[in-house]
Amino acid sequence: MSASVKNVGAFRIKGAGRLTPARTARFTFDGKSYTAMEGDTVASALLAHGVHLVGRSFKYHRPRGILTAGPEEPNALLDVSRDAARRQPNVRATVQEVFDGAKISSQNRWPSLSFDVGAVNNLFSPFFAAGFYYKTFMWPRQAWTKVYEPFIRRAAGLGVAPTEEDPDRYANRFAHCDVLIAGAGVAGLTAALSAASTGAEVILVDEQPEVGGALHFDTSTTIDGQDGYDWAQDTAAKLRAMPNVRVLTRTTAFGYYNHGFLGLAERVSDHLDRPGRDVPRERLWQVRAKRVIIATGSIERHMVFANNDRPGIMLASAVRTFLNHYGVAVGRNVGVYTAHDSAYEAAFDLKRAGVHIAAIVDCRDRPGEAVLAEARALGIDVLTGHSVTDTAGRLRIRSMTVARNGNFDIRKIEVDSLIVSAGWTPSVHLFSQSRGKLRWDEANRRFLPDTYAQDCVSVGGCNGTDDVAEAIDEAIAAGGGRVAVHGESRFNWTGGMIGAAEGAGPDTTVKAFIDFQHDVTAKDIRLAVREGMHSIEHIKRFTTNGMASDQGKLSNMHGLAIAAEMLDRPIPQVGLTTFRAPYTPVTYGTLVAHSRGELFDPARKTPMHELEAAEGAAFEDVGNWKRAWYFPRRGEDMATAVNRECRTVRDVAGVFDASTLGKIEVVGPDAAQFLNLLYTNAWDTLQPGKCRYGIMTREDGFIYDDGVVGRLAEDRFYVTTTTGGAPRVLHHMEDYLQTEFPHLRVWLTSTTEQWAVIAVQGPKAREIIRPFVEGVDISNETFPHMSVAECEVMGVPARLFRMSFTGELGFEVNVPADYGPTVWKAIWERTKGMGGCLYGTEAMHVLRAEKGYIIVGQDTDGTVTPDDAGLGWAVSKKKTDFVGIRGLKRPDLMREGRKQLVGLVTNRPSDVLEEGAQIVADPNQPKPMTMLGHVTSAYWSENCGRSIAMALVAGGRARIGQTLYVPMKDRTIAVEVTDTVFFDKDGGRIHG
Amino acid sequence: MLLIHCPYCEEDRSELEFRWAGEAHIARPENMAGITDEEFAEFFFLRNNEKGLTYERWRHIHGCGRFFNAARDTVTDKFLMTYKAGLPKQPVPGVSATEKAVETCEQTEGDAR
Amino acid sequence: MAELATRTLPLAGAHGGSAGVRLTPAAPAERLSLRARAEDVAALSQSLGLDLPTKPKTSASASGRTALWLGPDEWLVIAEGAGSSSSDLKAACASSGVLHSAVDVSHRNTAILVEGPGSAAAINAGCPQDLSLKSFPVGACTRTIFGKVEIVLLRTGEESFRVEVWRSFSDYAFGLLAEGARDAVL
Amino acid sequence: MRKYSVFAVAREALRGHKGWEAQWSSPEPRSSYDVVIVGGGGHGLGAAYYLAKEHGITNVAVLEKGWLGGGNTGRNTTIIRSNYLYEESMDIYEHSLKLWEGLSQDLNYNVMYSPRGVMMLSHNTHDMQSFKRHINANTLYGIDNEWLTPEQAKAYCPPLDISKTARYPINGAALQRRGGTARHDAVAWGYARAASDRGVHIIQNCEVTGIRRGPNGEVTGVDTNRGFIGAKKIGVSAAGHSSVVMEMAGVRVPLHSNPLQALVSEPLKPIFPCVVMSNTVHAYISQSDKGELVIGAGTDQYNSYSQTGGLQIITHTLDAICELFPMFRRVKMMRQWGGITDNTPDRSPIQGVTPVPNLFVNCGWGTGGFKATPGSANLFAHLIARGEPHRLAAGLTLDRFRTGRLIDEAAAAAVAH
Repeated sequence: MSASVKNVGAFRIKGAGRLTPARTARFTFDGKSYTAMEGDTVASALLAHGVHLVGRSFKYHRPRGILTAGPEEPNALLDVSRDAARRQPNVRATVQEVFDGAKISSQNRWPSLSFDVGAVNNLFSPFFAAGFYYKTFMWPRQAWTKVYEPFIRRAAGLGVAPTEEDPDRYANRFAHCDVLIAGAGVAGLTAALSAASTGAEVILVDEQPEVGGALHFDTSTTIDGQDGYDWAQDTAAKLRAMPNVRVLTRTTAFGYYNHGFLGLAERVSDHLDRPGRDVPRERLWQVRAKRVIIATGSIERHMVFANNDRPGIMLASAVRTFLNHYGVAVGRNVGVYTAHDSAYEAAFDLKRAGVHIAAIVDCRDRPGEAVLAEARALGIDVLTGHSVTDTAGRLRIRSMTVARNGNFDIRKIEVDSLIVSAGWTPSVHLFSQSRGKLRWDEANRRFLPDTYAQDCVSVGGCNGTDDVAEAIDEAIAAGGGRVAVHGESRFNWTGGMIGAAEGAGPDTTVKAFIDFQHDVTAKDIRLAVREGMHSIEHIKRFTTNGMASDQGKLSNMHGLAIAAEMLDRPIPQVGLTTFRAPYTPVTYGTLVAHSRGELFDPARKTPMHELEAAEGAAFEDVGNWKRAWYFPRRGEDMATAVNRECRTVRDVAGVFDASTLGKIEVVGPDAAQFLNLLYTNAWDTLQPGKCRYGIMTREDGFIYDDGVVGRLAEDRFYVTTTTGGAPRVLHHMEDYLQTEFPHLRVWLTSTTEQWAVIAVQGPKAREIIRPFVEGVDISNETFPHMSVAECEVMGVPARLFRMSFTGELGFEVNVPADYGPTVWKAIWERTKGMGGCLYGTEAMHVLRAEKGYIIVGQDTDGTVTPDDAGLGWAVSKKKTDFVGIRGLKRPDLMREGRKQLVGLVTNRPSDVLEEGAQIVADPNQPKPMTMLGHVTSAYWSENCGRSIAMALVAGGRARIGQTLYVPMKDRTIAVEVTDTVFFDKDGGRIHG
Repeated sequence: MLLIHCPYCEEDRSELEFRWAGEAHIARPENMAGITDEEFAEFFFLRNNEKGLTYERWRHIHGCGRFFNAARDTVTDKFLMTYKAGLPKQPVPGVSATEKAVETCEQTEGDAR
Repeated sequence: MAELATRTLPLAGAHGGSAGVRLTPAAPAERLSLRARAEDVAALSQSLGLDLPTKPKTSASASGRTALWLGPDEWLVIAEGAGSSSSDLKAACASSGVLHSAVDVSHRNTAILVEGPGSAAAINAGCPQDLSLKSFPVGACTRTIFGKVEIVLLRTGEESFRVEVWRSFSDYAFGLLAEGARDAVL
Repeated sequence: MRKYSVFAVAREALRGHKGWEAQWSSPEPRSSYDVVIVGGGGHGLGAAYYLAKEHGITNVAVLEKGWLGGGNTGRNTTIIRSNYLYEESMDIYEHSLKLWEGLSQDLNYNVMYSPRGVMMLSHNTHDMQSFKRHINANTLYGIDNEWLTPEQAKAYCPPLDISKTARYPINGAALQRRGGTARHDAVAWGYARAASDRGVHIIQNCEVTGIRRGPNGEVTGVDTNRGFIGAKKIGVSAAGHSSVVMEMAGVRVPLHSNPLQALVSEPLKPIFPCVVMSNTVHAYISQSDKGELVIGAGTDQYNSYSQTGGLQIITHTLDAICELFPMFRRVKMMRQWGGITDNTPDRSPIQGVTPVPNLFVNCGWGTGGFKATPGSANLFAHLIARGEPHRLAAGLTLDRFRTGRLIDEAAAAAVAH
């Protein structure tokens, strides 16, 4: 920013507002350059330069201006960018603070904002009544997708989505407090003072850059003898200095969820010229509050009359905010149309600032006495019992048409801006989100908090308490402390209306807008009712009223009143649509916060990961593990590498990283009994020092997991699970242990990550590991297949398994994980020296398939029993109970013709089937075909010199020897059904 | 995000630390192998799925690891009590399981009566 | 074979933090997952030379050993410093003569020391627990969630924590702590 | 019923749209009906329509406790596809898809069925095996579903990040081109209008509080907040509330009612041409005709009828969306909401007879009910009219939980939408 005096706008009023010209910022809007003052929003800066036209509406592409000064803004949605990657669509001009260098553009217009071709929609608007698209575009049948829908899609939408990856950072913080206060106006600040005085931990949040709420514009309120806004700043400073208070500005409490949980979105750096690298753009606060004080105030409503949407028509409170806070006059000749006293004060403020007030048109016969007297004193023309029935002006309001109520005599009054107010709607959004129940306040035509569903309380404007002194008392009580705050206002406002004003009633066809962004008019609501939409939810959905990005903050009450009138029912009987989170839109990035890139999901790596990477490993994702997939040498593609690895393992030996397999240590005197109940196999017969392959089913009898279980001692088992299954298997086991078999004396501990597991498989495996192992004789005689021993490997305590998932002589060396890298390096060096290789999961898959070993989750899904998988032998016939014993005996699980796991060989050995291919008996049958099953595993087997496959086939084992067919896109492959063992059928090698 | 009182940790903790574990007080049949198909379906599949007071199990999986029981209103999601696994079903003062549930706010607010 | 295996810590060489938070991988430690019934706690305490805590969220330390209450029958026992070994810990438990399960998890976990005025805030970037001194005083410990991983958290001082995490999750935990540390300078 | 057409709209445009009549009538309930359908969502309204149209049964009432389509019909993310794995599933979802293709014309109501393609991303070998199993089964069954390379997937959906450096890189995708979306409210309203036109009574704000039984155990009618309404047959199609309604007849069903959340972004110009789903990272997304990115989140873990869920479900989903489409991080969530899904143990629906004579049930559609609407409604009407299931729905019986003949779509895909 530069300190030199710049043109900060012709509409700045000298002496008005709280901004200082000390610092300014340059920005462009639709390519034109402007200067703003520090603290300006985009809206105030544009208005200061006399720019009202900022956007086009959604459906009719009508010119639109700035209606409000806050987050409820429906019109002024702009595209704001810092640079190409930092471009943000649909930004509220009334919220975004100007930063130096901001590039801002209007949206939803082509070729330009002032000349928008889409505005032709406005001419055809009679056709585009609510819900018209349900009634047409049906012929010809294909045309919806090909012609109409693309057209509608292009016309709809507002901003243009970013096309580059967002480089900004976002943060997340969990927080707790005794009292969370949403809103830092008079009520919220007072409640915070009160709560903080009790020593409670307090979090006070407000969506604006500074505290004060309505005090930004309301210059007639004094608190403790001070100007209201100044009091607010002093109070905030006092609160910030207290150790038990956290004040968060630019922070929106966007959602009030269950059990005192609120989501807050803090805009940390979007207002800064040059945000530091460590500063996040936005921060998500996830707060658990013991108690919540809602002090969100209320939102002013517009008047519903013909052509009430022209640029220059603005809410009274917004006009006052722009003048009293930003020092900007919204025009030079301003009219007022109101049903509420608040607009008078806007007129007073402008008048005192030297702006001409054309007239105050008040649809009421009796406005408040005090404002009427003041208007007279200031010499402002007041037309009570009159209404504005129309406006004129293409890109900005030029005149308003005024008539006495019930009278057809009209007169046009020239204006360049029009202030409107239909009164105030309490902001009950958070209260409603907390699932509190509202009641209808008939006297003031508004919904107010009634029954609370959580420990929270509403104070001030959002509770319908309009008087400042009463609001303060309410806030002090809500805070539970003892503080003295005295406030008073010059005027007590009266009035307000909801629904259509004079001249926009049911007998008219004018466009009187309710929902500006979605172009919903009063007559759209009436049409919906006429078409049988009698529920307010139906009316909302049919007209899309309140479904735009402002979520109906201005429109809901108007829509409801018009519907109620049409239905001839009292408003509370028509109901209110649900207030859904978020209160204002929240950036995805904020909700995602840290969970991106590396932190999106943990990438689990084994202790040997870096060493494997250095050996050129390609990795694959298995669950959230990264596993070495294959180890290509220079010039090798995947197939070549895998073939070499498969061959080498069987010819010499290979080293495989099996560390990811789940491991659970089961300890206690009843360990065997427990495993008896959890696995289909019997475990009491397993001797210490031995291991066994186990199958786990759920109660329904379907295979849940499998793995080798070793018995280290009478009371200690070492259970392995599948890589992906480890957490759920432990959870499943804990469930049974804690809740079904709590009498068993046994404990479970996950040791997956305690051990680095280095599998050495192949004829030379024993020779490779022998020099490293101490404390156990690993000869075939003393340490046969399926043995386990605790020993030392390279001087550290280890667990050695003699087991195999390849059908070869094999060992799995388990060492404490931190030792994994050095042990792996030593074993690999020796293996390499003997002509062996490293192999990855792909070769492991091929090698095990050559032996017909299943992979749970690949060769089984959740509908396969042990018998289906050819593992019936692993189901104990002697046990009287185990999890799954009954499920297995259900009729369909005992049925003939179930799908069974078999082998398949293609007639042409070089044809490798597709995993997932379907199998039929008759390939020439018409579709839909009868399918017998599918291919679960299929590989080129270098060792067999042909392709091999496993498949689940209906009645499969009885079909061995038969020819079946696998129809593919381009051809049909004939296959022969076989058993599942393709290599070393007698299984001698494993015992080598 | 729920706030759940763990009867073992004796503290309210975020739902993020817990895993829901189904309807409570469904005992696994002692003579599992001997029950009928109907009894098995009843045991394994059929659930009350109450609207209103429900008894359910949770596990403080990222805390003390314990399974425990809870009484909760499925309409408001309010916990009425939690208690340790193995204890019999605890009555909730002033609430009976058959009491008609309160309508959700969405239903009542959206009504066009 | 003369060659002896050496220990490689999963976070070897990791460094991070901010002006308000220092992140350091902890030195190697011996760890035991200890499980026992309430009636056997006294005997085990005696053998281990520290009072196994029986109150939720508390820990106890004596002569280089710290026992963290993780559940009503579960403790994480950490021994630091040269000369401590997991077999010592196991042997000590065994000498109690009472029923228990002692499983060596020295290498399953690794630890990150989080120190500085912003340490609690950094951890709250991913941990939903209330880490105010009132609710989580020095010595408090818990198993909890940190972003998308599970951790065991021990408050070692007013402004210092020890974060125990499974080794394959330690990169993630360190990374998220680093992010939290950057944001903890409020 | 006045026919909807472009000419009708033009005519009405010239006279201020004052000539439109109510889309469906709102009569007082009769004392009894041949068929009472409990639940005025798409499935219930559709069943009433097909009872009248295809089975000549017009003395039918649809009882809705709130407003039509106010349950899951109006709360879902409107994804339509039929590329399921098991024959029982393919039968019903493909039947449904075929009806979707002509539904606007059949109902004379534009339901905006938009076959823009549903693409399921594959991230690893397991996904690939599973998707190819689906594709091959679908192909042999006569259902379109094809495999795309990552490059082809990117060409079909340009915002997709197919870089190899992604946390879970994409190794391909399955695409059903006939899959797509439709306008959810229009489905309820279109069926209501067409059913009403054929004489069906549509009664809103009518909550069923009891089911009465006759001497032989058969149903005789329902108690409601508007009095007793007699019924020769009752069809229950109450989605998340199925357990509650069935309990009134003493029938327990294997259901869990869980919150399911969804969210939309602020409206954007067209950026996203199709529907994309990823089971591995748990996300699905499309863009509505209004320009909102429509994103489905996961179910909360616990049973609930609250129609609300936790923020963590939303953030978790957006993590995945932004990982797949990093350009969307600056897009904003505009609205989030929840529905109540009724989930069966095998994630396949239940449609069939019950132990109570003349009581029929249609439930358990879980997170996938919208796409099934026309097919389910059509077959449910057949079931009610004939007293036995249509061939295409024969496998969806309640009895499968006794026999163990499950249709385990859950086992085949982690997330079934």
